[in-house]
Amino acid sequence: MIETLIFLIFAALALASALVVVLHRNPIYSTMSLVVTLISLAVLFVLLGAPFIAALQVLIYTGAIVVLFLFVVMLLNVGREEIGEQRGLVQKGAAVVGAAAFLVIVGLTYLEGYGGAEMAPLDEEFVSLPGLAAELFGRYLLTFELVGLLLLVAVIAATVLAARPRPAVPAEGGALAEAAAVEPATEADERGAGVVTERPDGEDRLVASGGSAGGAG
Amino acid sequence: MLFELGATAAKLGIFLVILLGLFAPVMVWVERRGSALIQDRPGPNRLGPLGILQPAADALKFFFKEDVTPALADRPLYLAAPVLGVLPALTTFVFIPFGPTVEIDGRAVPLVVSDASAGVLLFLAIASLGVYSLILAGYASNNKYSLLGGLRASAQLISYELAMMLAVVAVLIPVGSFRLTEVVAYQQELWTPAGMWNAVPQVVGFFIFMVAAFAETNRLPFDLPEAESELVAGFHTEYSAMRFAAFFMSEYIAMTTLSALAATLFLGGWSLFGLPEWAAAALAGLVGPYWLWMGLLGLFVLFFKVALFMALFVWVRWTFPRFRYDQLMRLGWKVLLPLALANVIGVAAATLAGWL
Amino acid sequence: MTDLLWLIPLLPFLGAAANGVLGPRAPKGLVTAVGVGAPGVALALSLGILWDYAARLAPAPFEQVVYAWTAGPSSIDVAFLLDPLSAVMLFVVTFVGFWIHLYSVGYMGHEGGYQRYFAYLNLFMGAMLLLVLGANYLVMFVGWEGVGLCSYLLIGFYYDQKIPPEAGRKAFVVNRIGDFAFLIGMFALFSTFGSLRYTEVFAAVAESPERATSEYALGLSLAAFVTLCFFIGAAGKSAQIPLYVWLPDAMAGPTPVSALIHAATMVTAGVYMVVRTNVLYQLAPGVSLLVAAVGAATAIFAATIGLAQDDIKKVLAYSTVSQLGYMFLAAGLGAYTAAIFHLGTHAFFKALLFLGSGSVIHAMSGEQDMRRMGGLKRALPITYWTFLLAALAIAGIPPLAGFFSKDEILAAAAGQGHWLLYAVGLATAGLTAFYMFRAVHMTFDGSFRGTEEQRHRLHESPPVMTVPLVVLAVGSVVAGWIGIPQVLAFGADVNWLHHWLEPVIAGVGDTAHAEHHLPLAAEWGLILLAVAVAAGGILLARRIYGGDRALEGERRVVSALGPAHPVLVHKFWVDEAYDRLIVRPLALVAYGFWKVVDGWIIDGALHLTASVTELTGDLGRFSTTGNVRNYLLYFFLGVVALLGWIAL
Amino acid sequence: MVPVAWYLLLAALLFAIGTVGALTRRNGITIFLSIELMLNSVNLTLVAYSRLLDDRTGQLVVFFVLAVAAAEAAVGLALFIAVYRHRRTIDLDRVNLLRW
Repeated sequence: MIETLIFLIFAALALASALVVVLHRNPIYSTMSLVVTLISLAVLFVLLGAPFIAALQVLIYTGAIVVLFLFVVMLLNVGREEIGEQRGLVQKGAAVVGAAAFLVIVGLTYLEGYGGAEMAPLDEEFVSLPGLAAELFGRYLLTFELVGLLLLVAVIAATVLAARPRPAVPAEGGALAEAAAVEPATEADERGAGVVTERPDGEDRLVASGGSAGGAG
Repeated sequence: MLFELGATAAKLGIFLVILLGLFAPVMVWVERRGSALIQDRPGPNRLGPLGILQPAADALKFFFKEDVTPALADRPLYLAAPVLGVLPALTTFVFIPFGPTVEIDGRAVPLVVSDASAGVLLFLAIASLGVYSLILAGYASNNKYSLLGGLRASAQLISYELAMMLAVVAVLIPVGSFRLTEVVAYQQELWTPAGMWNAVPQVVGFFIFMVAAFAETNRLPFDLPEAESELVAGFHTEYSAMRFAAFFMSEYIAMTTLSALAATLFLGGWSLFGLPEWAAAALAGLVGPYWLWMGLLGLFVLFFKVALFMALFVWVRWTFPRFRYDQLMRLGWKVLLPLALANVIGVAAATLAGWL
Repeated sequence: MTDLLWLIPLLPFLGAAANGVLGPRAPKGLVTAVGVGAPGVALALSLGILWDYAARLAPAPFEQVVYAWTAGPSSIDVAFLLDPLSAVMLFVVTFVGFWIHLYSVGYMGHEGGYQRYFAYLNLFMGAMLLLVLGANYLVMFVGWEGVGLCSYLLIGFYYDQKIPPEAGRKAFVVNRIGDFAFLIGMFALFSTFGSLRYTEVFAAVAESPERATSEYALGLSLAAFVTLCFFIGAAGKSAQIPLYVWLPDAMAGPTPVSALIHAATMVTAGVYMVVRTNVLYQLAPGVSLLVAAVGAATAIFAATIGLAQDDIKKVLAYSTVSQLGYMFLAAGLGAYTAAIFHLGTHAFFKALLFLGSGSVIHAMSGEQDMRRMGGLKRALPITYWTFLLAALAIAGIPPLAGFFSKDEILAAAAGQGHWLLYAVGLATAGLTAFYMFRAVHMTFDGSFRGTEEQRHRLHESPPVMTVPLVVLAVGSVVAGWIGIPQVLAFGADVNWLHHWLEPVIAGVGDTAHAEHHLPLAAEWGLILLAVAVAAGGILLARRIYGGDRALEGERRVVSALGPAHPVLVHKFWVDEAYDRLIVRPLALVAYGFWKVVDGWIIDGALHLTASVTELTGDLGRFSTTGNVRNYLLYFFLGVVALLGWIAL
Repeated sequence: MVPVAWYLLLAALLFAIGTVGALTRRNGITIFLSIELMLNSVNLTLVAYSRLLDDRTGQLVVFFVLAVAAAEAAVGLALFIAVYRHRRTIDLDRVNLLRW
């Protein structure tokens, strides 16, 4: 009864915010409503007896990833999408049709598959974290390690990607760096590099680059 | 059913009252008197004895000040930001236990609002939402200083969250659970019969946690997001009146909750070597039910410890100079993080060895 | 010692590789050391091995598997076989080969491509040894092709001139025909016995001959079919009618090459192969007779052509062809021992003849036409005497090598009552003696007919060339003594070679041809007749060309022959006939295929597919707008379609 | 008690919405957000199934999905920064160097 209520509320919330994510022209709003979606999904996770996943969802997604998004949005000063030329109507139409088709197919499958399927009542053992941990570090240990490796690689890749191209000749590197520092955009990128790639040395120009970002904002 | 709801509501009420009605205002006063003390000046001493009424006056002032919204601000976000700051800070308190599980006419009632199995995680998760208030405030104000403040805040908070969480993990390893109640229970049996505080074996983690806590609450020496000498007032440059107050409050409440967490993780939370239980039993012998005494004493002990931390916050704020931004990042990434990792490994090893 | 067998073929290969890698800038000394050293060591090694092997009484075939080179279900090994037959061949090849290498040092000393030459020559040695020592037909075939390749390379050694490359190509193509037949024969063998190992195949045949005599294909028994194919292959390699045409042209190569490849060793590979396969040949009497007939025909045919050649090397070339004919005659008659015997002796004196002619050409600074020579005996005595010795040997004058072997062949022919073949052989012997001494006289007798500066450049060759001459001369004297027929030994059975080769030539079942001996008187008569014919030929040549009468003698011969002479000069126009009847039509057909099949059908198909692909690409590329979202859309729609297909 | 089908349908809906967003929006960030949305709908599906089948594997997969999403976000945003540095925009219609 209460559970159904909670489900309905947060499902509606998730859907609404998801729509906002997709439809809103201002990336900031999209991002924020994505946060709402994530949190309501986390609540649904709790309903489904996965509090740990829910916590992680909030912790990682809303706490870190989306913050990163916001950061980049501000960094690149991604304004509203200019309404401008209405090209790609075919694309839009095809996308909607395809999504609709997808919905129909999947929906039918689900309905005929689990139309009246009742879930077994939650048992303590299923919810308990130790069991989860046991499986995570038992059967899936290798996967776990691999994911760790993946993250490391990702960090390195991000550093390389977003780092400002190093001056060719180290000898006059200083001078070149200064020259680049004058240009606002590279400054912005440098900040981005600093944070996106979590690289300390990128940070020290935040103060210096106030002008550019402010002007952009 | 109703009983549980009632109990939960009651516990929630207690916290709201204490936090909003007691700590935030008192902290304002403490802050100002403390700063005065440290800087060897009287501080606010007119209103009431020792200017104890000063916070009320401040609150009044905030209420009646004009609430300005910049013309080019992103209005909805601008209005939402302060609220987003207060909410998580308030919410997190539901995971802090202030007493053991007691019997109220036959029903077992844990003296904690929510004893979720993933308590600590949820605490940190919700706490991590606080950053949005800063970012959005910085962005919505449409002001270069605010924006920079927001950016700095996001970077800083993300960076120090890692170190903080690792410190927490180190604490949780020997406990073997995410429930804060179990953390307290663990400390009650650690080593001595009367128990021992985690702060002793986990001194490194304790240190890391405290430093990170300073950064997470944007307090000096890590108040880069609002460094007045660089960014006017950082992310809340444009705010005024009650919204400004809301930022203030959220900062103090965040301090309080983090202090409570620190107390629970490292200083045994509500427990004090069995004294509260003993005293509660004794008092219950005289008058009133045991659970009431227990709750009160637990709250008292907990908030005593919290108060200690608050004092530390104040003391540090008015003692240390502000870091430079690169220094901040370097400290976070090149000192605290590796240290925390090493700490985790060490603690894990010690746990395997059976010392913890 | 015999375990080192595998080293013998390997060494020349290594030498070839070394010289090939060293490159043209390599110091001459080093090249010489490698190029001559490799076969030298191989010779020493093989001598040791042969000694070790021959020392055993009743030496059993020694087979050495180098590695299992699995082809198909039943493995075919790279294996070497040392049995009496391959032992003889091994000796001949390594011995003659080494001396010719040594000779080449002097002969090629002033030529370009010195190191290339030695690389090729070593390569040839390796391939030849592979051919000879191979323990199964496949290894033999590898060597077979290898020597073919080397022959091609060395014939076309002077690739900057016009004739040699064409000659090389001709040799290669003609050999192809034979090789093709050889391959077919191998396939037939393998499909029947599932193996190509001599021992296995022959054992299988020996224990159940009907398997080989039963009908196989084209109305031929298996033995007949295989042996026929093999003989065609042999004819290609050993220059028998109708595939002999390449050998005379092969003289375009350096003279030592002619000596080694086109006289001593490679061209005899066919004979070796036939003898090696004798078990099957004995089961195919028809084919054997054909072999004999073709051999005889080739012998006399080439001999007649040899009469009218003025190029000294051409003379030798045709004599080689006719001698090879002899060998096949012997093999066809089932006198395999005689064939091998003649092969060995011939290797010596023919190599010697070529080297001698090489020495002459060297001295005449490249002149090959005998009509411009003459009177060289004073200038190059060693060459003269050795050459003379060789000529006597090939003419069949006792007690030189050629006499014994040739006599044995003739005896076999007569012994089996093939009087026609015998007559042909005898006539050939006479012709051989005649044209050989024609060459001798035209070259060495009389007065010098060359130009002035040729005259005072005349010089005897350096020792490095003359020593091999002498050695080979000795060889061509004594080589025959290993096969002295019983008659001449007055009943003493000293025919060592026979006994030596007996295990290999073992007759199969009842078909083993009986060496029914003629009465002693008849044998003596035959021998004397042969010697008389040979002597007659020599004397006739002396009468005509002797002294200073070379040129007018020639004129008299021409007039005497009348219309026949141009026929001989133009070698019966065989080359022209082949060109008209085979080469041109083939070229025409090939041209047609090139234009029609290749140009239209194949290329057309390719172009069609290409253009279709291009068209689809041109149509499809409008979908690649470069906009990621479109790609994403395609992807998504595809996924949805797939999902629908799976789900509904 | 909520039937599992509802969760699944909700997930499907979210996925569809995310897809439409990813396919129709031009702003790189928004597209990225839509993709995150799709990821989350998948997460929901996984958790629902793990609940239905009483098998924690689903939750663990979600855990890994989270980690991968983090990595993806880091790299992707870095890419956007790089793109922005060169093209001065992250409007994907303007970043069409893949064309013929």
